[in-house]
Amino acid sequence: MSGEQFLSTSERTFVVNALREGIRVDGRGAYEFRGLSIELGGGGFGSAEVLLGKTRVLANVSAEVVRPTANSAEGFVLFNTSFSPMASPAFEAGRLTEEEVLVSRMLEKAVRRSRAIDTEGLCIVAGEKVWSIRVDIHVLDHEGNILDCACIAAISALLHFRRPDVTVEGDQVTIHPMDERNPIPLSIHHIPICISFGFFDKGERVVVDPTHLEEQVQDGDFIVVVNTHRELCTMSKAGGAGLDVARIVQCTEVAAAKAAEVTELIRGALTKSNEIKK
Amino acid sequence: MDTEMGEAEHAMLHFVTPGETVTADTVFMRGHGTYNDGEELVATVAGVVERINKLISVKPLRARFSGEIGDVVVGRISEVTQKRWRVNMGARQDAALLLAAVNLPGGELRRRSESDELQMRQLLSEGDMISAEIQGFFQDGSASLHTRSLKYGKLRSGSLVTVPSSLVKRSKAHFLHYTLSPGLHVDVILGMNGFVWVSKGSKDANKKGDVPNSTQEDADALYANVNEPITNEERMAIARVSNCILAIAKESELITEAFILLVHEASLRIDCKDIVANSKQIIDAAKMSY
Amino acid sequence: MVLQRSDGRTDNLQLRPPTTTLSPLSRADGSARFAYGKSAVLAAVYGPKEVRLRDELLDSAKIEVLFRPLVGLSGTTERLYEKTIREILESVILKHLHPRTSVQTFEGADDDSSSLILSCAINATILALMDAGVGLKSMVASVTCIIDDSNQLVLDPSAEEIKGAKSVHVFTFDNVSKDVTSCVSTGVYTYEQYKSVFEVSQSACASVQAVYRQTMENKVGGVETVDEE
Amino acid sequence: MKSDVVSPEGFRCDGRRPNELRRFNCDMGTASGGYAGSGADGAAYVEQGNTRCLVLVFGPKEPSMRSAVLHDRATLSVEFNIASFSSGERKTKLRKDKRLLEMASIIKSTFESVILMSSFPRSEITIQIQILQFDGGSLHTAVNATTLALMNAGIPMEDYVVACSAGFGNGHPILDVNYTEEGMDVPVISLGITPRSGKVILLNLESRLHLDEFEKVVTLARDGCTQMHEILDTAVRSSAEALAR
Amino acid sequence: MFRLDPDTFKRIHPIEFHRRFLANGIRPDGRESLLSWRTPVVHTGSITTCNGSAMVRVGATAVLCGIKAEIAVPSAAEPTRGFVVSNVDLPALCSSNFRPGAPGEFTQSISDTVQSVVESAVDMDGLCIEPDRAVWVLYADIVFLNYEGAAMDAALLALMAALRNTRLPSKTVYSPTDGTVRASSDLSVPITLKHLPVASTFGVVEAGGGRMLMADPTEDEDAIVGSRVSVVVDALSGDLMGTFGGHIPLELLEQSVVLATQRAKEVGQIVGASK
Repeated sequence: MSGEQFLSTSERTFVVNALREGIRVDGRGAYEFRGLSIELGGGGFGSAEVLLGKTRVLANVSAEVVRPTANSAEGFVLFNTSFSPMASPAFEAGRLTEEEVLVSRMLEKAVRRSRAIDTEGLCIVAGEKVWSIRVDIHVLDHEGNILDCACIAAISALLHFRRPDVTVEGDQVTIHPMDERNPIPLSIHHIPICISFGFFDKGERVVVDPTHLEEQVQDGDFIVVVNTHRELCTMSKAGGAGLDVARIVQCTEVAAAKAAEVTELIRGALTKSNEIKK
Repeated sequence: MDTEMGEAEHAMLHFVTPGETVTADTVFMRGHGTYNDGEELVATVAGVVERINKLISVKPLRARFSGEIGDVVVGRISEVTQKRWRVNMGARQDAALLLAAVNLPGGELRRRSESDELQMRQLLSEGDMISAEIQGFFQDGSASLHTRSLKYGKLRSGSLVTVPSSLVKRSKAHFLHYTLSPGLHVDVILGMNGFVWVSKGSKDANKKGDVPNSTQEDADALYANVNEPITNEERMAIARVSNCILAIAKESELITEAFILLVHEASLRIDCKDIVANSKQIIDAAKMSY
Repeated sequence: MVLQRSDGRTDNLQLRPPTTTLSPLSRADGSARFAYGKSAVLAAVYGPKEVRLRDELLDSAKIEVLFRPLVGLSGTTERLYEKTIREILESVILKHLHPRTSVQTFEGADDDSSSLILSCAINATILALMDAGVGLKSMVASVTCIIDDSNQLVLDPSAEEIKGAKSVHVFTFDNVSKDVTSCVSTGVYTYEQYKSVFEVSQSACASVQAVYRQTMENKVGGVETVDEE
Repeated sequence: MKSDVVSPEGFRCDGRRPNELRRFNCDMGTASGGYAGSGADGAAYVEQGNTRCLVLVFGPKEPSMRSAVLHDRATLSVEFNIASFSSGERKTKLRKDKRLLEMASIIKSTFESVILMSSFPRSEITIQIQILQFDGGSLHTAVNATTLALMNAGIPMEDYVVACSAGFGNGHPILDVNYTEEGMDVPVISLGITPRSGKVILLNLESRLHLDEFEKVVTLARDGCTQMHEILDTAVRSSAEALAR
Repeated sequence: MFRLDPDTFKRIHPIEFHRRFLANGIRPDGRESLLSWRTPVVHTGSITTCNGSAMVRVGATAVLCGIKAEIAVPSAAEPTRGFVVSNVDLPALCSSNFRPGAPGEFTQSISDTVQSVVESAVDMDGLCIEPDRAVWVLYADIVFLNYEGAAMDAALLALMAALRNTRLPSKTVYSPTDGTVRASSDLSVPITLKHLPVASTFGVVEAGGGRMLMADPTEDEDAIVGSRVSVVVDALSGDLMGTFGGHIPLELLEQSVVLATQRAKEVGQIVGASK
């Protein structure tokens, strides 16, 4: 049968025992991310391919003019995740897995519910025409921690995205092609960064950015979405090993520090891609 | 805790809820409904602590039927597979009734052949009701049944009533026979799983139960699908007994041979269809006459 | 008059050198990215591997193709792409060598959703199959041509050029039998135009096949090639 | 002008103090009411303020789908529904609403780590949750109701899961946030703990909360959970007494 | 000697059954050459609840197309362009090879090719009522009642015949105040068709050591058909309007285009005779 393979007991204990000695199977420290590479604009504005270790996620942002819901002056931000069977034999085409639901909901909460994007700024004519921003997320390679990788890809793509300029004269709405007028970036209030923790040994050991192997062994996860203003945007833990409140508070602090590091990397990638454009 | 617990202490119920420490004494053994957290024995269900010697268990007030070897159960065939029937008896898994564990028509001491496997559906098919006894358990915890006695087998001429299994206590008599008035008989099979079969009674109570030297005709008749002729009077009697059992269950009283009869008497002044709605009144009246 | 195409090419029959990346993915048995200009496709191959019971074929491998667009959900166009690619693969993979197994290929468009993407997808898939070491009868390669509004034949058009085209042709050729492995043409065109399209496509495909070869040789890498002797 | 979440006198819009829970009411075994016929093995109905929730538990029973069978433990399936009439505006339910799927998945993984799943190999436990009236805090109400329903069904669990929410509005941490307050942009943490170990097993935050306030809010939610445990335990015992008599 | 009756033989050895026909250059359904066609029969206007309809039979294949006109808002990018939305359905009742439920790959790809052809055949700007506000959208549902091959050919034929049969209200008034369109109750104005595309499907078969074309293969004949090519030709101008095909030698592809052009003229006359 296709699908995910089970792990043997000895593999599990190997991972856990190594952690007890303070060593991760890939040699990282507990609070260390895998190598992060952010490639922006491979396919024009608003595309970001992010490689977190070997986990690879492609995010693409597109925009179209649509009619808003009844008399609203807000635009739309839509997320679409696709867990391609390309990424792992465990993903089956056309079936919405629980994992996919959780990842797409987390992204929506991290970016949309935390109001990272100014949706009012997407309005062209109130009640008539607004921009609908669509973020398509493609998981291409699954080596663990899809969520963090997808979140970085989504937010990087949104930061990189430019929409065509629009002028409104009376009833007349003109959308200017990109070569005619400089396109406009989205107005983004803050940069939410998602940090996933994996717990082992009944919650005694914790790591960030778990690999696929670690994800299969872990006793539960804890996801923190935080920005550089030290604002918690979303948190999620469901089941798994129980944690003390003190441990949770400690994790949020670690997450805030990690988020600052990741934000720096995203900004670096943005600057670099802007320089190439010039 | 004293191992010699007095009668009075027994009567006092020790009620615990999940996560509550039952005892911190390490001499006790862990039974159903508990787990060990370090030295402590902790409850996993909301229920009453039971102790048999050093074995401590917590019995939940309500739970799915889990059964023990020797229990009489009533169940419904849910699937016919090779060499076995699967029987839904309201437990956490369907039970299995092996072809080898039933009496076959044509004499008991016959070899089971492949043609018997092909004809299983002619004996018992999906939806048929049976009474049976739990013979044992498989590795995964599902029960194995047998019907190798003429008192077990296919059920006919009556209807099914289901009640919480906790209301049926293990006793000597699960095949009950009531003579409600001269010539009016009703049989009740009280399955330990809470499935109760109420049917037209046999005229002679002695005929039920284990009949020695069973004849071949009896064995053939075992799997017939035809109801006996039933009079309207008998139908009403079956309905009344069924409703009485439901009324007892509604009031969470134990369902026993004697109590069914008492409730039946108490119900006589009430229209059959109103029995369940007036359960409290009837049960109270029945208890009075206890 | 010097012709200037929107991306700077000076000849209508000029093929942009395709960019290829071999095995970018870690989980798949084989993977490749193939791009004409900004139109790129990533393909992954799993197999031959255990097949689902209901898909089992007694005498050959089951071939499954899944195409996902960059933006939005897949619809009827993606089904047509899947069918086209699957039919190509069924004629090209030595599927009778692997009965009762399945070969799955997944294509994801990386950019752009014009017809050009079908050519990229076919080429990326063939490269990914080679990367996965799946036995093939021959190498097939695909190119796209258009007849533009001034009835000029344009090879390997950009997305803008396709928008204004009178007709669009996607041709796939086999390098052994020189047969057409697949053709998908839309729009309105004459028989003469059609004939010129497949002549141009055939020779262009040969140069794509040369790119395949180069890509695979690079994979072998380090090992010095035989041209020393 | 936005009104304050907590007034200068220290009251909230529904008259509660910041650290006060809403009125709690529950009934165990609603659906089966002690007599047979309804098929559910356990049931609980819970009211927390105006949020009302009904939970039915089925099983452990023969799995409805062959593919769902696990050879070493039970499978747990959770269905989470919000009635279309439950809030002010009628909403037609989307069949595959991701929010509902997410809720179901959160509750599933929470209880999977508490129920002794390995005691029931090859069988299935189904939890059906219906929010009948919605006034904020549907997640924690659903978790509390599910705990009661599972106990009512006699399914063994290591411990209670008790849940409570806490938010932060104009400088005050507030307990058990209602719908009006949720609408006032109050960030809300839903917290679930297992009271025996005191550890957090469920945590959910959906709107922005500054890290400096986090500890205060989470501590309040934890206290709320402890209160909730006493309330639930009392409820379980009194309903058991009623049954034992 | 043991003999099989023809039906049993076909069932047990489908490939050998058809190969023997092939060797003699005749077809199981009575056609006398590999390159002969089943003549289509076209009836139009049989469904009165539609703006246009057509029923087409090709041998045992029967397909029905109904067209309903509705008013919609044009896309912001092309404010004067109307829509034709075609959908091909091969339900389970038309052949045992199709399963109930969501349309499969074959059905969807036929749908897509038919749609791409019809887009260039209909004058979309002729469907405009009021620029940027209201246009006609023609919903064309193509349903197979029985299937014996020639899916693409029959579906496109039914669609084009139904489009020729389609009539729209003669007067339409757009009211800018409330954004509604009032239309007269008569249905008298035909829609403008720029082309009359006719699809011809060929199978590629191996016979006598070489490969050759087999025109209009039936579903049964799929057993020996290696790959297929459909050529769409405009019956009015003789221009090509699409080719969709699999593995085929170059010379056979050229031959198929020539044959399809001839056939398009014949079929065009049949469609032209319908109203």
